Amino acid sequence: MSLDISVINDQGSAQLRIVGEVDMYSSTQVRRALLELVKQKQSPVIVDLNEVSYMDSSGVATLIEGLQMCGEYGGTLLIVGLRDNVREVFELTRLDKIFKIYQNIEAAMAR
Amino acid sequence: MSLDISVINDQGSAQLRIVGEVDMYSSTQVRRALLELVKQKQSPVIVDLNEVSYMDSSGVATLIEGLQMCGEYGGTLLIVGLRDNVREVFELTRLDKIFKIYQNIEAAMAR
Amino acid sequence: MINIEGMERRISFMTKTIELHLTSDPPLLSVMRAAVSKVCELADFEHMETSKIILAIDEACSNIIKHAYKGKSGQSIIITCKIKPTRLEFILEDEGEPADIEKIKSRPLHEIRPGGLGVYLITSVMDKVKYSFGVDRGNRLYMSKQRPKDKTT
Amino acid sequence: MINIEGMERRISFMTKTIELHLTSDPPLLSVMRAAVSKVCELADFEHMETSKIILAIDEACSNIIKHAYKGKSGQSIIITCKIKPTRLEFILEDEGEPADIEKIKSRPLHEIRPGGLGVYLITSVMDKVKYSFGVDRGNRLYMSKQRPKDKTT
Ligand SMILES: Nc1ncnc2c1ncn2[C@@H]1O[C@H](COP(=O)(O)OP(=O)(O)O)[C@@H](O)[C@H]1O
Ligand SMILES: Nc1ncnc2c1ncn2[C@@H]1O[C@H](COP(=O)(O)OP(=O)(O)O)[C@@H](O)[C@H]1O
Repeated sequence: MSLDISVINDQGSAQLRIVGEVDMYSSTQVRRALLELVKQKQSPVIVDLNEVSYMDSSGVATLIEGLQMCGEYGGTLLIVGLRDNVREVFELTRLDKIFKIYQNIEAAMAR
Repeated sequence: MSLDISVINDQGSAQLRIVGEVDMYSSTQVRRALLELVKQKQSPVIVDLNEVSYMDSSGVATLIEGLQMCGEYGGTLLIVGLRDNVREVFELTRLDKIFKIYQNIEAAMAR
Repeated sequence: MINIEGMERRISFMTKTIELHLTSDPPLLSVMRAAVSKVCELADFEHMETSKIILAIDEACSNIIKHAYKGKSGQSIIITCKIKPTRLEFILEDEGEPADIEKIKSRPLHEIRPGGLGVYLITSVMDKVKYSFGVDRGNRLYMSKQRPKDKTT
Repeated sequence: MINIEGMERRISFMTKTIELHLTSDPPLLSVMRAAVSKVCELADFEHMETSKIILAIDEACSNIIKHAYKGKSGQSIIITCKIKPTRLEFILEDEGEPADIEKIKSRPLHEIRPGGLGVYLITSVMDKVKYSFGVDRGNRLYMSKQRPKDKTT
């Protein structure tokens, strides 16, 4: 029931790839991984949600926290690969306007 | 929750394609479709289970009934496209020895 | 073999009730989501509407765990789903601390900070949302959603 | 945001109980299967074992509908799932007609005819199966299955 999280570090930037359902239980795992990258002052932090089949407000809260922490050291956090139902959560909460969201990793890298 | 069932008639033989979960509720739909083909004395009747994600003993019972009814007019019933978990039901009940099971439609046609 | 053809009736014509009793343990919410997903399918909701309803019930359960039970595990949460002819209803019951109804509200959307979005999501997704907090009777959250029209005939 | 790290405990170390209350309506079995699937995942069963457990519980519920309730819809079926440290238990309860325990048996496998395989599948899949039929207390079916060893540490 827990998430699979993998991190690829690449010359200062980092990709956080999450696989599974992000809810109040599993979002703590995402939070821990994000805190680690923030501590290393990575930028951009690219959060790949391509394999995330579900996300609730605790997942969104975790990403907002990550975005704010990145901002504190002048870094950026990008989101890629939103599935329709996950995109809906961002749209309902108007956070699609706050986050930089890209179709895929390539588009985020080429921004 | 109901099944999608489609029938392709082709010069006496018939393909019955089932999509969904076959349980005590939905197997009545399979039964109705099989009875129709048996009434037409089709042979072989090829039951395509490629898109069947679940089958319980009521589904298996329906197929046994179909096999026996085909046998009464000298016809044959072939099964194709068993997924691992559906194959397991046939193996547990030793019915993998009773039914003629093929990998796919092509293999069944070329038998 | 018993013939069950006679049992087959359109689910639309009578109320079907399904109850799920969980405890306040976050991993169990995945069981709730799987069950609610199938309930929505039975009620003829399509994929995206089903996702939103799952989200609403998940947010409501998460709030019970976080706020009513203050994170204490092993406490009772009862989720009753009623598939009625024209609408789908959910009733959530818990024995946690009753809340002040005035406090049940999300942050304003423009105030960007982590948290504070659950109640907003619940009320956005569902047609009717009604909280009742009782000292003796436990807490109760009623939610309903109109079923898709073209399918309920 | 409330920190729920403290709530995270290995599901393996304490019993988690999930109850599902259905009625004897065949379409509702799809909700049971979805819920049982997630329960099996939480108990660390892998895909094929999970499929077999779902099959066993589905056969047991189908038998309650067909035999204990003789196909009558709207009657109570309670499914209790207990994730214990070393095993997964299911208890099915109904208020239908008590059966003669001697009659609970499948056809011999070599006698090929439609039907008569459910009890065989239940007993093949589960480690322990115990029926008890009571005139006042209702009927009860206990089933248990050892959890995968390498995961329960
Ligand atoms: N079931 C509940 N019991 C008690 N208080 C609740 C409940 N649900 C929501 N609340 C209150 O409503 C507030 C807003 O909830 P919500 O929008 O979900 O955001 P969050 O849970 O992140 O604070 C909570 O902070 C809490 O005070
Ligand atoms: N829950 C039950 N209540 C009463 N009788 C049952 C129950 N489960 C099984 N039986 C009896 O056991 C027999 C064998 O069941 P099963 O192997 O599932 O095959 P089938 O249901 O196709 O007859 C049934 O015919 C029935 O007489």
